[in-house]
Amino acid sequence: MTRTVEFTDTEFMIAQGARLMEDGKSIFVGWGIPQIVAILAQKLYVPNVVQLFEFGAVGPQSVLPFVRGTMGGPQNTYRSLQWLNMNWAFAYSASGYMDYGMLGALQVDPYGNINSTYLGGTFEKPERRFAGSGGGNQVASHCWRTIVIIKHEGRRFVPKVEFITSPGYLTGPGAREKAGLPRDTGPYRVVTSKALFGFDEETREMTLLSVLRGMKPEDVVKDMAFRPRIAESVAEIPPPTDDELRLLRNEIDPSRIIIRGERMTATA
Amino acid sequence: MTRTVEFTDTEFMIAQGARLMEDGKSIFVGWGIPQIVAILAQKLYVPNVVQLFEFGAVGPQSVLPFVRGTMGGPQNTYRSLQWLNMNWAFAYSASGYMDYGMLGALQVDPYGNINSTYLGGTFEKPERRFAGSGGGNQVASHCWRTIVIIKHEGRRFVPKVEFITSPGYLTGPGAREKAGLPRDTGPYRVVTSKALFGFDEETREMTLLSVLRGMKPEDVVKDMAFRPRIAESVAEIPPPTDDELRLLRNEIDPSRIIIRGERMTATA
Amino acid sequence: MSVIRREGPVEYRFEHPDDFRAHVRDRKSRMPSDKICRAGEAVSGFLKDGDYIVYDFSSLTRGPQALIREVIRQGKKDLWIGAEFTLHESALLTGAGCASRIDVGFLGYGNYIGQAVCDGRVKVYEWTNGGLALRILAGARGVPFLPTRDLLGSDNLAVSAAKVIEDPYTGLPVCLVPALNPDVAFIHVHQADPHGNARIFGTNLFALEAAMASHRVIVSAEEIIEPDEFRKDPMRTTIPYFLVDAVVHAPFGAYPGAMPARYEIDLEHVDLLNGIRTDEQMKKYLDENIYGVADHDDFLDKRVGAARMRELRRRATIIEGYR
Amino acid sequence: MSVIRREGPVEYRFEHPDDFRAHVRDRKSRMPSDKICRAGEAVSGFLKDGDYIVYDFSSLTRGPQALIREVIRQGKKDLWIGAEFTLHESALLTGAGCASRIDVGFLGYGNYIGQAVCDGRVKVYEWTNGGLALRILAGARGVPFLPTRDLLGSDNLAVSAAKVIEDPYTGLPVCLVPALNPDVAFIHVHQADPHGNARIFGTNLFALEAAMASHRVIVSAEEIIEPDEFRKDPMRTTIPYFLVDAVVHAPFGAYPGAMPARYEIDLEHVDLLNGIRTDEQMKKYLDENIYGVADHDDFLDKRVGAARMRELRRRATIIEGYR
Repeated sequence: MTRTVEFTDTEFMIAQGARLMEDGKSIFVGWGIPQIVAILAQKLYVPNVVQLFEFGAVGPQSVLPFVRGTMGGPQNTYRSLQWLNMNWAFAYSASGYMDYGMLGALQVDPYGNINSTYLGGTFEKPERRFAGSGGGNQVASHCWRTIVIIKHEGRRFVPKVEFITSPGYLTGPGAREKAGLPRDTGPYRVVTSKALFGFDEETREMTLLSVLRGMKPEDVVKDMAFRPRIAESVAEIPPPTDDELRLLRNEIDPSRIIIRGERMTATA
Repeated sequence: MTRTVEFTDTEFMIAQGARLMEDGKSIFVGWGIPQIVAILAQKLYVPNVVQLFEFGAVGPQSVLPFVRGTMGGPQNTYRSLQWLNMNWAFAYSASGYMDYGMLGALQVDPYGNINSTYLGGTFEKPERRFAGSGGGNQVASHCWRTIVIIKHEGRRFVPKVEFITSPGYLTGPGAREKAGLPRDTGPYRVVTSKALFGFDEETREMTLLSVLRGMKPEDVVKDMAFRPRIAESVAEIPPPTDDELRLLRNEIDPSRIIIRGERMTATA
Repeated sequence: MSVIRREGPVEYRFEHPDDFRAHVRDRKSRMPSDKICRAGEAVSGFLKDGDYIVYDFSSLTRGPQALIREVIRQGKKDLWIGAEFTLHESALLTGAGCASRIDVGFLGYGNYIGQAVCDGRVKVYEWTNGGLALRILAGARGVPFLPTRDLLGSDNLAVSAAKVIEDPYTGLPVCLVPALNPDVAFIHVHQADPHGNARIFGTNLFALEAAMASHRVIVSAEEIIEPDEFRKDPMRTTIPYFLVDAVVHAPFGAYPGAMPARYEIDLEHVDLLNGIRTDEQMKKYLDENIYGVADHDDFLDKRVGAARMRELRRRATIIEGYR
Repeated sequence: MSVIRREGPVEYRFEHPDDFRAHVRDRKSRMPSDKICRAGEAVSGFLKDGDYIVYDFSSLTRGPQALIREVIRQGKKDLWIGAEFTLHESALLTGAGCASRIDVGFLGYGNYIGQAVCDGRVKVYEWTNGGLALRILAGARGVPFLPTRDLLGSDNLAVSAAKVIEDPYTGLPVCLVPALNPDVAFIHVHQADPHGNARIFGTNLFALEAAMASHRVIVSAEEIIEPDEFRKDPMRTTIPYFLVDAVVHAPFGAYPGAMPARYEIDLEHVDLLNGIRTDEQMKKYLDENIYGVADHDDFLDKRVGAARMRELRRRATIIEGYR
């Protein structure tokens, strides 16, 4: 018996991000949505995930409800394995201990390069200025697999980002290695509020892997400012499960400030 | 009324080392005799001296009696301001926070270069092998003023050390700077069991500054394998004071394992 | 070996390590002395127009907010901010006309600072959080640079003074960042003694590094304790006294941010900050909260109040791990 | 910029940082599991002939002496020792025919090891304590080298693989030391849990650096505690579990050295070690204390004894600062 689930695009994005996590692996968690993804994943799927925050919290297990804004407070760094500082945090990632990194983005391009610095104009005289790298550049450089998590808005997917804040595959195959970045690293998935993308093993181009159940690949790519590759067989992603939604709505973000968004429906 | 004091050459060396300390300054303390010097100085003359041990004890105030051998035990690192590790210890000295460094030596040459690695033969095939640098190279490189403390045995004073373990003025004026060592650093004093040497401001050559009361400059230099410069006016150094001897013999080294040595006398 | 990429044509703060060493030798004292003073004295005595400043953590967590408000109150000019996380600090310092350059880091929050950058009212250079932390570590270690394998390939390289060289061991391109020796570091701590020994509980960004690397260090502390306490527990010392120039007793010194295990963030006040979009709103905030009060105590009395402080303290229920 | 001085014609252990990273990805697990084993299993499982080993601290203070005796008991061959302070460890490992190369450091004590170097029975390379600590930090930070302003001008340069380059920021000659990623690190700690989380009280040489930089890490611990204890007090964690491969419960594991705040050094036994000058004396020591006992427990029973252990514990009266 099928039934229809209602959820927001943000809830879907978080839920499918959480499902990508592997138990007993480590993840360098960016500020904001990635924190929620990691918490949801840890509670439901990967109890032994090791989170790392850039200011030196190793292995935190955040308390609920989630406290927004600061990552450094006692709630978000609760029950860490170790409290250090920023240079140590980046030592963990630089020497290969971080399996995954997860970052938000303002813009992303077919090679998974991330812009989170500015839009329009020039660096010196931008039209709109944003937060910039923070530790995102280090996360995208050092972690084995970087996951970008981003609202599915066509204008965020551009043929070439205006500024490479955090490196994807740069100009294509071999470019990371040529630049001196650690071997075998790079973007792994782009999680959006409608779909999931990977990167072609050979060309390193962004490739549509799966879409929310009920959507067609064309629904997903039509608004994007570049046309991604599309996998031979595009899978469907189930909508958020009852457990995911319950946890997100009742325990993680009861005030629904983070998980609000565009209303969506899909068949459970 | 004069009286004659009896003491060992080691006691004299330690006492005059202690008198060189300045209150409210910092000193990077080498293993062994420099520890005793620093303790004596702190107890008698410079209560606010900040000692640093290379494995990361900042500002220790050792308990008495002195415990030989290990610098890292609770007795020697007692009441430190801060406990860190080796990379931090050398960060303090490299960035200029260490006013003095004090080191023992196997051999020293006219430019204050220290050999503590081997004697005779070659590095690969030495006739006698010793401990080597430890952190001595860092101490002699980073500290503003390095004090060498060494038994006054002629064969230890050589025209050219067989191996520069810890740098003095290398080949003379300007050589440290040319090698890239921090500006305005270098050997400051050589404390021996008979005399005190400095370094000529211009030529950077070792210069006899003062001798134990009752000795003549010639008594001191005659056995040395190079002839040091001699200051225009060579001062006399009083023998160990009652306080120095009492503290050394009764409190610091009651078993007299460290302070034993050749018997000497001088007029108090 | 060769230089693969020189730095972009950008300004950067750099000091020859020998010059910084000479400052440490001549101007920093290893003699313990009473360094307690009011925030006003600390800022007027140790910060001057044109200085480069850094601080540890952010306006949301253990940031030196009382000291930053004092900088604004004194109308310092032309500051260059090394801003790892600059959440509201840069917005306030820029809005008040104190800051002209910012090295980032993370340039959050809110629209005011973003607009100021677009308007060219403040210049921004990109180093990233990791790059800035590494620059400060280099400054603390007395070396002119430190190497890293990030920044490479990204556009941050062109708008920073990082260089790329060929590593002489592997031939790999490696990024070098220059040492940073700020003029002044502001560090808010849980406990300090009058000499400047200081303890932070929880994580920190680069508290010890920044204290070692900076010409002058102002510590503000929730609590002042006896010097002897530090010698009884040397593993808990974050910063030893001889790195510190001034100690300011500033309870609620991180307000409106949280002080872990002491008081929680005041989200209402933070929302007030987040809401600043125009110069008028900025002026109103500064007038009410900074210019219109005499000092930090007066701010606490007039703009926070005992009931709110009590409530924020009450909310800080997690003390596990913070000793 | 140019290379001013290439390294001397000496062997040095170096691994491309990408190769070490691949090892960390593939062979180190972030999944917590029970890693408790006997010293014998840890050494046979994680150390092989020809390996490069490091350890934290010395035979006099918190050295991993039980593990080192086990290495000797198993007759490992051709080890290369990275020896910051090598007091009696190198002498024993050399005398037992386990070690062929030593990077120092401080090559104390006693005549045996000095004579072995003169006889060419073991090769020594000079890095100095600061140089070795920096190499391990480079290994932990995932960079191929780190810069320093020492070693310059000294003869250590010619007998190490340090290089001198022209700093691209100042033009100064700066020394570079290559990263060190040992095969195995031995670290003796006050407390560990079965997963490998570990606490050291007091100073350490480079415990965290060595654990991060090494392919395999064997922790021996005075006490085994619950994993949850670490999460209650994250500031006290020296090493997190995912750096560690094996956990050995070894009370008196630092014997005959001291374990700060737990037991004092056994000077009589240390004098026994100091007295070893000949191969006959070495053989006698090894036979009696290592080959002639089954394991660490047997050693404690037969060569130390309860009365002596009680006495050594009694002498450890200073606990202030060690928590």
